[in-house]
Amino acid sequence: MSTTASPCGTFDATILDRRELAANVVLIGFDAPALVAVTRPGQYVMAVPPSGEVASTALGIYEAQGTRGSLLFFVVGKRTTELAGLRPGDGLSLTGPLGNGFDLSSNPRDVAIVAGGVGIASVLLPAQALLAAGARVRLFYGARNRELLVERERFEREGCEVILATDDGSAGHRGYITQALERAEPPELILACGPTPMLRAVASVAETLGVRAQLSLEETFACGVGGCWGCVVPLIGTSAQAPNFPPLERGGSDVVYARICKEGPVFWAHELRW
Amino acid sequence: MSTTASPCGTFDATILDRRELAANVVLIGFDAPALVAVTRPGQYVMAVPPSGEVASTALGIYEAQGTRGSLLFFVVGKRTTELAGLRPGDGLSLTGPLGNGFDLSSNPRDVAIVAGGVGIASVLLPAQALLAAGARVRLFYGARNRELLVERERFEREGCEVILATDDGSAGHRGYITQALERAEPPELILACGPTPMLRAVASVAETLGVRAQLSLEETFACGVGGCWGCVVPLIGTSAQAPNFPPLERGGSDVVYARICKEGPVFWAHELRW
Amino acid sequence: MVSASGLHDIDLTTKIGSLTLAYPTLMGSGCYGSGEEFAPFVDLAKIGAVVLKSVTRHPRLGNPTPRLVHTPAGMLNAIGLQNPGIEWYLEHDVAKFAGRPCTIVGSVAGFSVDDYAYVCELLGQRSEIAAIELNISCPNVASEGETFACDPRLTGKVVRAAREVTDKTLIVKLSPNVTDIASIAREAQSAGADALAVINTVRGMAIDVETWRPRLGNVTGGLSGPAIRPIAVLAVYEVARAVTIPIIGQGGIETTSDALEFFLAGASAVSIGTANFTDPRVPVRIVEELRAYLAQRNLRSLSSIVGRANVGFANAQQYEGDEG
Amino acid sequence: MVSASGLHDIDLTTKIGSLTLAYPTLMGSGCYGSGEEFAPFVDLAKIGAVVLKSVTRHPRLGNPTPRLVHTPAGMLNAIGLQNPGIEWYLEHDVAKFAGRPCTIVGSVAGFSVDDYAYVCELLGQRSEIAAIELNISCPNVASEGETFACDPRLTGKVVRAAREVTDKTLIVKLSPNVTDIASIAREAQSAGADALAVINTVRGMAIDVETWRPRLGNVTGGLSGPAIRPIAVLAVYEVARAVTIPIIGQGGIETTSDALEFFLAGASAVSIGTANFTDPRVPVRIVEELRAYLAQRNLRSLSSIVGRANVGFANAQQYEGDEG
Ligand SMILES: Cc1cc2nc3c(=O)[nH]c(=O)nc-3n(C[C@H](O)[C@H](O)[C@H](O)COP(=O)(O)OP(=O)(O)OC[C@H]3O[C@@H](n4cnc5c(N)ncnc54)[C@H](O)[C@@H]3O)c2cc1C
Ligand SMILES: Cc1cc2nc3c(=O)[nH]c(=O)nc-3n(C[C@H](O)[C@H](O)[C@H](O)COP(=O)(O)OP(=O)(O)OC[C@H]3O[C@@H](n4cnc5c(N)ncnc54)[C@H](O)[C@@H]3O)c2cc1C
Ligand SMILES: Cc1cc2nc3c(=O)[nH]c(=O)nc-3n(C[C@H](O)[C@H](O)[C@H](O)COP(=O)(O)O)c2cc1C
Ligand SMILES: Cc1cc2nc3c(=O)[nH]c(=O)nc-3n(C[C@H](O)[C@H](O)[C@H](O)COP(=O)(O)O)c2cc1C
Ligand code: FES
Ligand code: FES
Repeated sequence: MSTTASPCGTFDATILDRRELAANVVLIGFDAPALVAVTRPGQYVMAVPPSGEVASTALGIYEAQGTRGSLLFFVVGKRTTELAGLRPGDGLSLTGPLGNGFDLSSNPRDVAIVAGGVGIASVLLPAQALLAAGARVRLFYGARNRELLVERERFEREGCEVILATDDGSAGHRGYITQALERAEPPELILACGPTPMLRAVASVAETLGVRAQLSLEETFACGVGGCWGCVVPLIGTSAQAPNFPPLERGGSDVVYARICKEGPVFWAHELRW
Repeated sequence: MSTTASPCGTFDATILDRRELAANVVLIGFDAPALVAVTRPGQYVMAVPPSGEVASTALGIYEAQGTRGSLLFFVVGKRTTELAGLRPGDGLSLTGPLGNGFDLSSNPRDVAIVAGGVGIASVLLPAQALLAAGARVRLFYGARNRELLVERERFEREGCEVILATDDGSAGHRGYITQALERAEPPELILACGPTPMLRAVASVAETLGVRAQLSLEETFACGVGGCWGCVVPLIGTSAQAPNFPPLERGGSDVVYARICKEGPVFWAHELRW
Repeated sequence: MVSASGLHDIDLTTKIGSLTLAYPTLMGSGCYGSGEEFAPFVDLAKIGAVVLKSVTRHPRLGNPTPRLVHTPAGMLNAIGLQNPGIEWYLEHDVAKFAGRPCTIVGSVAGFSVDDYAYVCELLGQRSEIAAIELNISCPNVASEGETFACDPRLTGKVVRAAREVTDKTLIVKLSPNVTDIASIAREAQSAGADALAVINTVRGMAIDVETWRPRLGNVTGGLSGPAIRPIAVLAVYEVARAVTIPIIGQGGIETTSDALEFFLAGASAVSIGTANFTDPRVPVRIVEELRAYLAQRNLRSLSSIVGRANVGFANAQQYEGDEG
Repeated sequence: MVSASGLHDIDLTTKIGSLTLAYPTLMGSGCYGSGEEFAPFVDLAKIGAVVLKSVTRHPRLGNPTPRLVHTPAGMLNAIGLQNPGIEWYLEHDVAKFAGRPCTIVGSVAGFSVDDYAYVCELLGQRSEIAAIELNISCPNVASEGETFACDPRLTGKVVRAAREVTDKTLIVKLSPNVTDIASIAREAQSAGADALAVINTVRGMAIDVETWRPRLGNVTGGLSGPAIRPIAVLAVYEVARAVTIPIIGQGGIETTSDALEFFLAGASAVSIGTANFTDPRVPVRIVEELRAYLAQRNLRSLSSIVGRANVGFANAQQYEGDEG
């Protein structure tokens, strides 16, 4: 994907604001001018939970405007619980911006963004960039229930067409958001972020539709900067996204593991060896 | 020491109030009627830090009046840091009251209470009980500096004569509080709580003066209820305070380990095998 | 789905040798003193068994203080088997359980095969005792860190000697401080163990950087608590593949989810040690939550999940690693 | 008291074989990738040495995912030595350090004595490489958990083979997953090791109780982070009493106080692994704080505290424990 290295570093951000968007879904705004200035759509940060006693955690950069950035996250375990305890005025150590981000260089005119659950946190910036460039942007947004479809009005206000789906039918289609995508008018490009099963489904819909798709993958991270090889995904061995590594032969097929944190988190669906 | 078992249990207390008495010295009041009602002077609780991720910690019961009890503690590590984060309305699991407490059954008329640093947390209740019984109570109170002599006015208001000492001379005698004790008119009984070196000095002053002393000891606790044998102190083998245990012979001397949490935390100085 | 009213039809009993435990959670040796200290806080009848503090032939003072140090997500202890010796123990600590509605396991430690046999024989004669656990793995007493559980030959010897003197259910407690725990486990089984307790504490040390002294009077100690849970889960998993007798899993269990890891790895029951210091009701709470877990999955017995961890590659579609 | 301006007179250099490290903190193997990834966050010239990710003779894909799991105060990893093989490694990962002002240690892993010797010989010829670390203790690749570092005889063999093909400083990395680490350490020293790295990760496992699957693609993994610090401190302490060559201590070091525990236990230098994932500046910060610590105590060199833990009973007046 996009290969220009962005100037990243470790920043002491200050919390500006905090909102609970739903039960256990938190949005925190922070001040970190140098970080925000260089953030590209689809990049993320490694955030150090306040106690410093648990590992740092990867979070997408939701907003990046002026000197303010924000994080939108689900409280699921120790680290996100600690981060959810942050209040305006508190400090927060952030390393980033990290990762490649979405590749919008083809200047696409009609884009489908597919977000599942917390995947919404990584797709506001690409949506804004595409809209600013005059593209049509449809947001296909799925969650377990209506409550968890946080920030959907925000995307409408930005100018997206928003298509919803919920597991329980409490908003939009009942079922998977990829079913809605399948039935919709094919876009020129798909960008997707969400749980792995959803991304697999997006990849297969994209293949059926003959549309190229960029998927933002998730995995447990340790370092977030490519140092531990803990977060890999298998690519086809000839992938243009493969890191410097001699292709290996095995069982007649050709595969290479790329680091989601470094070569990703965004990969072309057709290059994944899923 | 006092042997009557008190009815103890685990209680879900509610924080009522919180004050910072000095930098890193915190007083939290809690509501726990059943616990407070049966607390005797010199007893303590095991408090579970809010995250539940670190071990529980032993804290003396500072005040116990009506349904309100309080804890006065120094923030020195993980657990006390977590406890210091409690705010009015928060819940707190407390097990207690634990330990024997001071033995005031001899109805002493002239008592010296010696408190070093955080030792102050365990001596308000005995001071109040003695004063209520009409005894003269002198508080010998030492700390590193004036700032850390928290609650000294409180003891004056209760009716204690307060003699101070600080390491840096910023209040009272410059030097150890036991030097002040040594030079004072001998009391009938000494009660002491504070760091181990201070307690050793109290024991030796008491011996010189020919006065009996009760020392409230400190050690790292795990269980706090006598189950792990982690918190022992060696007593002379014939000690009346020894737990059920056959005296052991070794090197011609006779010793037995007692559990500070269970047989103590208060021991007669002359029975310690220091 | 089992109805809520059916929760109590779920079979949580566990057979350990000739003993049937009503509940699969035990209170670990050394973490419950003489069994009495926690009685004000938890109903001992609702616990599978209370394993008493290890007893030796002769009284022992134990180690000098400090005996405890808190460490990240755990603690080190070096109690050094302080105990009143078997004679006093039988008269006081064992006798007091006569006729009480709780299951008591005696724990035996020693310094020679003879000592173990002597103490086991005496304990084995007591009706208050439902089973005997051989603690051949206490890390806090031997001079060079060597214990019986570190040597398959010694393990075999001591287990055979204990087996000869008692018909009571015999549990052998293994040490994680070995290169190959499975070989020790096999030896214990073939020497006559009815069950294995896996694991005792992991050897460790902490130093006070102000005084330059070890933070334990005994210099070294045994690490327990959540920090060692992954080590313990693996030990249970490896032992389960090596033997056919039941395993009592332990090491860092605090929650029902933790206990489930041990059951899935191959334990038939679990012991709670360090977690009781924060909350002695943990073993009872786990029993209740286990019922709910099984009910949700339409399972009628705990035994249906024992050893069921699926070790096929987590992601079967995926390319496998290339080691041999 | 050393004046603040005298802080830089304090000698923090450490000799490891023929190599003199300017600073006593290293970046641990496998936690810094090819050494390059952390360059934006920390000045590599201010670190004693960067130990590169272990390399093998042939390229390796490594283990299936997931490869990481967070555990209490630590993490399990099972990377499985993913690496491009020595050929590509020399051309790319080693060559890029030519002329750069930082000290680079190569790490070698293998599956046979020949493999180790082959890779060591090639690495040993490169001027970019200041020393070679033999990783004979990776827990994530061997079938039965057996690695070279679990057997004194195999340890001796592989170290001798490496020693024959290179004059570079040779560091041998030991495993804590053994009954007696001191005997392995002695064997490594007599086979020609210049220094020992103590310890690699502790074997462990975690199970997902929803899916019943191991949480690592490789089923088992290596535990690192603060959870294992007491285990690592003890290993260093025991190894220091068994050998005369320098020790590079590691396992759960996050702060200067943690590092000091290792120095006092007998380490001449320390490696930081997992802690770098939270903050890569840890090794540099420890160096600064070590200076202040030594200055406060009027000590002019780090070496004056190495191995100085006072193991007399913590409380000398006190009655001693009664074990043999
Ligand atoms: C590039 C990238 C970007 C990301 N961006 C975002 C974002 O913008 N917003 C966001 O909310 N998240 C995001 N994530 C995910 C986020 O990093 C994780 O949710 C977070 O790290 C969880 O940390 P935790 O300590 O709170 O939870 P953990 O304790 O690590 O738990 C994580 C998950 O594992 C489960 N789990 C934990 N323990 C167990 C167990 N014993 N058995 C079974 N399951 C268990 C939990 O239920 C939870 O679902 C991103 C991840 C990546 C890789
Ligand atoms: C019966 C009893 C009653 C007590 N009552 C009170 C009371 O009323 N108020 C009160 O404030 N305290 C009281 N204490 C003491 C209190 O229990 C401890 O201060 C508390 O447990 C500390 O817990 P922590 O986790 O905050 O600190 P910890 O992290 O356990 O640290 C405790 C001490 O060890 C030191 N320490 C920690 N780690 C290291 C290291 N690596 N190297 C060197 N030193 C280290 C710390 O600096 C600190 O001084 C009492 C203790 C007992 C036994
Ligand atoms: C303070 C303490 C004392 C212990 N004493 C004994 C003992 O006497 N005999 C024994 O077999 N195990 C003893 N153990 C080990 C525990 O029974 C248990 O096997 C171990 O701590 C691991 O479990 P945990 O992490 O739940 O504590 C002791 C553990 C602790 C923490
Ligand atoms: C993700 C990860 C990968 C590792 N890879 C290697 C490796 O390739 N070679 C090696 O010798 N050690 C490897 N280690 C072990 C570390 O170098 C270190 O010895 C161990 O993690 C203990 O230190 P720590 O607790 O500071 O991480 C790895 C550790 C981690 C966490
Ligand atoms: S998280 Fe370390 S390489 Fe990706
Ligand atoms: S702390 Fe457990 S016996 Fe005292």
